[in-house]
Amino acid sequence: MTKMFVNDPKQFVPEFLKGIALANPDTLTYDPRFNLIARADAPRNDKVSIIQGSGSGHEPAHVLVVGKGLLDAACPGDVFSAPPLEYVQEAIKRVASDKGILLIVNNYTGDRLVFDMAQEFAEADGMNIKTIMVNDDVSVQDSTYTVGRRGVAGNFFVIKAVGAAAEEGADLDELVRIGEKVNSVARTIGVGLTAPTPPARGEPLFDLPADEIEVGIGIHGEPGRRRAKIAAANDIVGELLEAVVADLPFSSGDRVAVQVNGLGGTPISELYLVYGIVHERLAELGITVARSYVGNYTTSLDAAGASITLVKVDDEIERLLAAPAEAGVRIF
Amino acid sequence: MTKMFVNDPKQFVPEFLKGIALANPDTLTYDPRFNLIARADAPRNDKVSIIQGSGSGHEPAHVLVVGKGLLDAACPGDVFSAPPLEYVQEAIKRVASDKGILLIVNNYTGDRLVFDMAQEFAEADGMNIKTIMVNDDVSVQDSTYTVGRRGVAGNFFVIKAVGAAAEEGADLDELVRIGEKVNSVARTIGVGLTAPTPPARGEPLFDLPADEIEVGIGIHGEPGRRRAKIAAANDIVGELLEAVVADLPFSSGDRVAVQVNGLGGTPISELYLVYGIVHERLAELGITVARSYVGNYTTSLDAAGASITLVKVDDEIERLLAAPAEAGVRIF
Amino acid sequence: MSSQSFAATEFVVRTIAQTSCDNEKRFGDLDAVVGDGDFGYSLARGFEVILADWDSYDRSDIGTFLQKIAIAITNRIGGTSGPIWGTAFLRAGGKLKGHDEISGAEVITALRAAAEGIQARGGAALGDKTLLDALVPATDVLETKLTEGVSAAEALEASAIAAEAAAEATTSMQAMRGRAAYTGERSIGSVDPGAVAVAVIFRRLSDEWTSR
Amino acid sequence: MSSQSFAATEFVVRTIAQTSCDNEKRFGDLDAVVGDGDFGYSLARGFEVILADWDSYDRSDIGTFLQKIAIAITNRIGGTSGPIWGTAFLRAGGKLKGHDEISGAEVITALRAAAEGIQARGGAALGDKTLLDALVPATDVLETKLTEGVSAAEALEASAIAAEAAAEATTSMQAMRGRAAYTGERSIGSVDPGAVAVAVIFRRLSDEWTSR
Ligand SMILES: Nc1ncnc2c1ncn2[C@@H]1O[C@H](COP(=O)(O)OP(=O)(O)O)[C@@H](O)[C@H]1O
Ligand SMILES: Nc1ncnc2c1ncn2[C@@H]1O[C@H](COP(=O)(O)OP(=O)(O)O)[C@@H](O)[C@H]1O
Ligand SMILES: [Mg+2]
Ligand SMILES: [Mg+2]
Ligand SMILES: [Mg+2]
Ligand SMILES: [Mg+2]
Repeated sequence: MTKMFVNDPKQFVPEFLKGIALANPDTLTYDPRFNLIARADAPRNDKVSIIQGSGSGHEPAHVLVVGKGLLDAACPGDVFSAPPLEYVQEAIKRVASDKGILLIVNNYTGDRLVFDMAQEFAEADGMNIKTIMVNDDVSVQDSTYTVGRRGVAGNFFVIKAVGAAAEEGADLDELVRIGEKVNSVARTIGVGLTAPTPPARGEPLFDLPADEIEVGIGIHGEPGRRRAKIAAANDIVGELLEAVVADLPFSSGDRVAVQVNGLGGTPISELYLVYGIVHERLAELGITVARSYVGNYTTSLDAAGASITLVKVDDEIERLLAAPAEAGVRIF
Repeated sequence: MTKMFVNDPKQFVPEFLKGIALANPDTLTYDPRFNLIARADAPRNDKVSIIQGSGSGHEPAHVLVVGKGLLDAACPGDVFSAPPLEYVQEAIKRVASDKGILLIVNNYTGDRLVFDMAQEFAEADGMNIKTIMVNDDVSVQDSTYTVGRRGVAGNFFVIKAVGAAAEEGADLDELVRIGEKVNSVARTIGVGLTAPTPPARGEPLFDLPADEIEVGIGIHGEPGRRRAKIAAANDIVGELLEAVVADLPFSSGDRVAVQVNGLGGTPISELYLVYGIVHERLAELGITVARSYVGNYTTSLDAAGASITLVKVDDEIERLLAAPAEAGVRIF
Repeated sequence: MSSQSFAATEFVVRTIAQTSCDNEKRFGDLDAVVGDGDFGYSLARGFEVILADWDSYDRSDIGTFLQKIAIAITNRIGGTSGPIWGTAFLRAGGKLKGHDEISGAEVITALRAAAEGIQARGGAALGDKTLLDALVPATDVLETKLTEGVSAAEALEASAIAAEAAAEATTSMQAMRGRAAYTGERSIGSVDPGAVAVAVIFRRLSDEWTSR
Repeated sequence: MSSQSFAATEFVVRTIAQTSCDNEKRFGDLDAVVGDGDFGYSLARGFEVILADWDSYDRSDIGTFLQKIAIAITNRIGGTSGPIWGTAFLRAGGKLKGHDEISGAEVITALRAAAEGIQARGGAALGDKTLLDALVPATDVLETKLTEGVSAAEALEASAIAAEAAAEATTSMQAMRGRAAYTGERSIGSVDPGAVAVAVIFRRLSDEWTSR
């Protein structure tokens, strides 16, 4: 038996979704047939509705960021699997707004295929629907691959910015512009210290020896750039930050939003230790932190590890990131 | 080498505290000589200042709940160790307010002794200073022990309630009354699925076989009521909830605040699954959830596991819990 | 609706479903090497519904039957495999609409349509290290054998052997599509789970064909 | 300030500090059994400061020296041990204020004051499974031996043996104080870390006394 809180592993996702619904009775609705969590006040015809699909196992992404100024609905698939077509079609139906529908999709084949199909069907139904692809992971050098980069923790910033703009009444094209802009200046890389254990699998997804880490790991435990020996935090963070900074590139004078995201099994104390290193290195490079985020945002089940995201902000992005928001993931 | 983000293990606490300070430059101050995190606007002479000590390794408790409507200062010791006397004395000096000082102490010998000494010295200095002891853990049946119950996750509710009241201008006696009232109706029990690994130790604090759990574990990995075989979430949660409900006891018609607290290594998806079970069982008992909290509040480093806290609320407590608050641990 | 061909079609679909359910762990393990480990789980969750609701699918004709199966699995299988396998069944069914009987040539047409559907949906070419790299060679051999006029059993056995060899041969390919592609050269050295699934299915079809 | 007694006092303090630093892992492991595993870390972090700043402590007289040490460790040792060990040094120093020389009887007075201070601070009685259960028997034997008029070395060896036996004997006690008390009957069967630390210190004092 796996060491986790689970009953029937196949019911893991529906059971935790039920918990989320019970904990947020006034603000969220839940349709267990389609893993569908939606804002209780959606759809509003004065506002574009925003949907994120993706697999489960990344909580609080994305079911817990349904709320005011964020998503209108999320319809996750099983653990680490894009949702089946039906779920996406139901989500679209549930929050269909006269102002349009925006799909935010992390760039994975499964998600792309299913959201493409759903969009085609919705357009055939006469809906005003568009998609933003998120692909912020610098771990994978896309020149060698035909599938492009993966979408990882950067999706938080896309959601937060377009969510805020949608709340202000921006139209669908404007949201696409904003979302694509944020994605274009967001860069992330992760590192795995341990492998995630999917409930239905009951064992870690892969073997990571006691003294090795996976640099550039994906949020589904996909391999990254290289296996490395565990090293001091300063060295690990140095390598990650270099990869992120060099990619855009970020340079002296830039203002950035920084996220140190935990993969699920790493305590927040360690994440702040990482943040301290990131902050000081950025200062050395002349890069100013405009806003910081430290905690579990886009996780990989119980994996120990972290990712670092930098987003180059301008006045517009900074304003949208600072706008108020409310969601199922909350503290007080 | 331990698989975690750490440089010199002895510098683990100061390094993550530095990260917290760098991430909250406008609202927090940090004095590295005494592990001292304080509100930038403290002390305010129109408000009692509130200090929580305790060891490190429980983050976000307590350094990340320094902020508006919560604590004025926290001065944690090393991992799992009460702070040395000097740290507490400095914290008192740093936030000394004309309206008085309130110490919130979790009931452990180390914390008691050092805060007792600090209070004695402060009183000798003519300060108006009082202490609230938190002892919400039902795991330890106190009749057989002379040391009383442990203080665990229930401290969040004491801090939140007195923090809100202090912000409204309540005087020291009133805060003591409120804090003791909240503590008297708060009950918690935890379960450990894995043991925490202190950075300076580099290995788990104790051996927990792959198929065993520790029912009633303390937040420093102290043994609880019994070792049990890992079981379905429904069964584990059933046992925990029964222990908590029977202790006060909570009964039909009660309104409660519920916290499902992660010990650090358990993903929030599992915590919501646990919450779903708790919510439904309480409903069966005729107990209504007035407010729910799901996430990592009082952790035990990277231990997998959770605790369940119930607080019987009346109008006063409910109002204070709902009051606005801001702290280093935040999402947006 | 109780023709020879219909019974054979039901046998094929049922065997695909049963094989997918029986190999959940194996397919998942393969996907964990350079993927995310859910391939076995996804297929099994989709095809267990097919087995559970077996009698409920519209059997007006073979094409309709396959398309109902297509809709059911697309609605249930998450990840890449939902659209990919769903499209394959949908396109194969499209070629057999109105049919109560199917010839060997029509089987090949249906299989070609399935492969083309997969290609259109996912953009993969042969050699990109996907299930196509087993499905297409197996279809090729089946066509050759049926054209030669050997028995169905013999043709199926030849195509199963071809599928197995082709699946094994994906080991040396670098993944250019799907999640495995993110690992670049690190994807070389392990088999493609989708291709193995196709080979395992062909193997079982051949093994159980005569005793069906 | 360079009397025989002062040198002996310095030897004792330094040995306590060195022993605490050398046994960080061992004491931590003992504390992990029914405690929180930090006992070794806490002592070592406090006493390493004593070693590092060794020359800086006010040596006006033996009592003052011990009290400066007391303040330093109280300021550095976290957990229960900070107040407990700090109080012990503070109270022992209190009995030796102004002294440049100390008799055997005065050593016993100082040790009794330390034990009483620990008792007053932490509320533990003998038999509650704390460091008192090694410190008090060791002091008793030391007193008896010194009263009998044996050499300091001989008396110290006898008290080390007594401390070791007493520490071992805490195994069968149920913890009534400190974190271990939360485990109730589960605390029976393992030694008390604090008592072991006292025994290890007495052992080392005896072993190194003549060659100091
Ligand atoms: N673009 C594609 N076209 C066709 N088949 C693909 C494609 N991408 C992946 N596959 C097949 O799908 C299999 C993995 O399926 P699955 O685990 O469901 O995908 P994922 O978890 O990556 O969404 C691969 O082994 C491969 O055979
Ligand atoms: N109330 C007490 N009085 C005297 N000694 C105590 C008391 N409680 C604990 N101790 C001693 O302290 C030791 C543990 O010290 P330490 O690990 O620093 O405490 P903790 O981590 O529980 O705060 C115990 O082994 C015991 O000898
Ligand atoms: Mg997947
Ligand atoms: Mg301690
Ligand atoms: Mg997969
Ligand atoms: Mg201890």
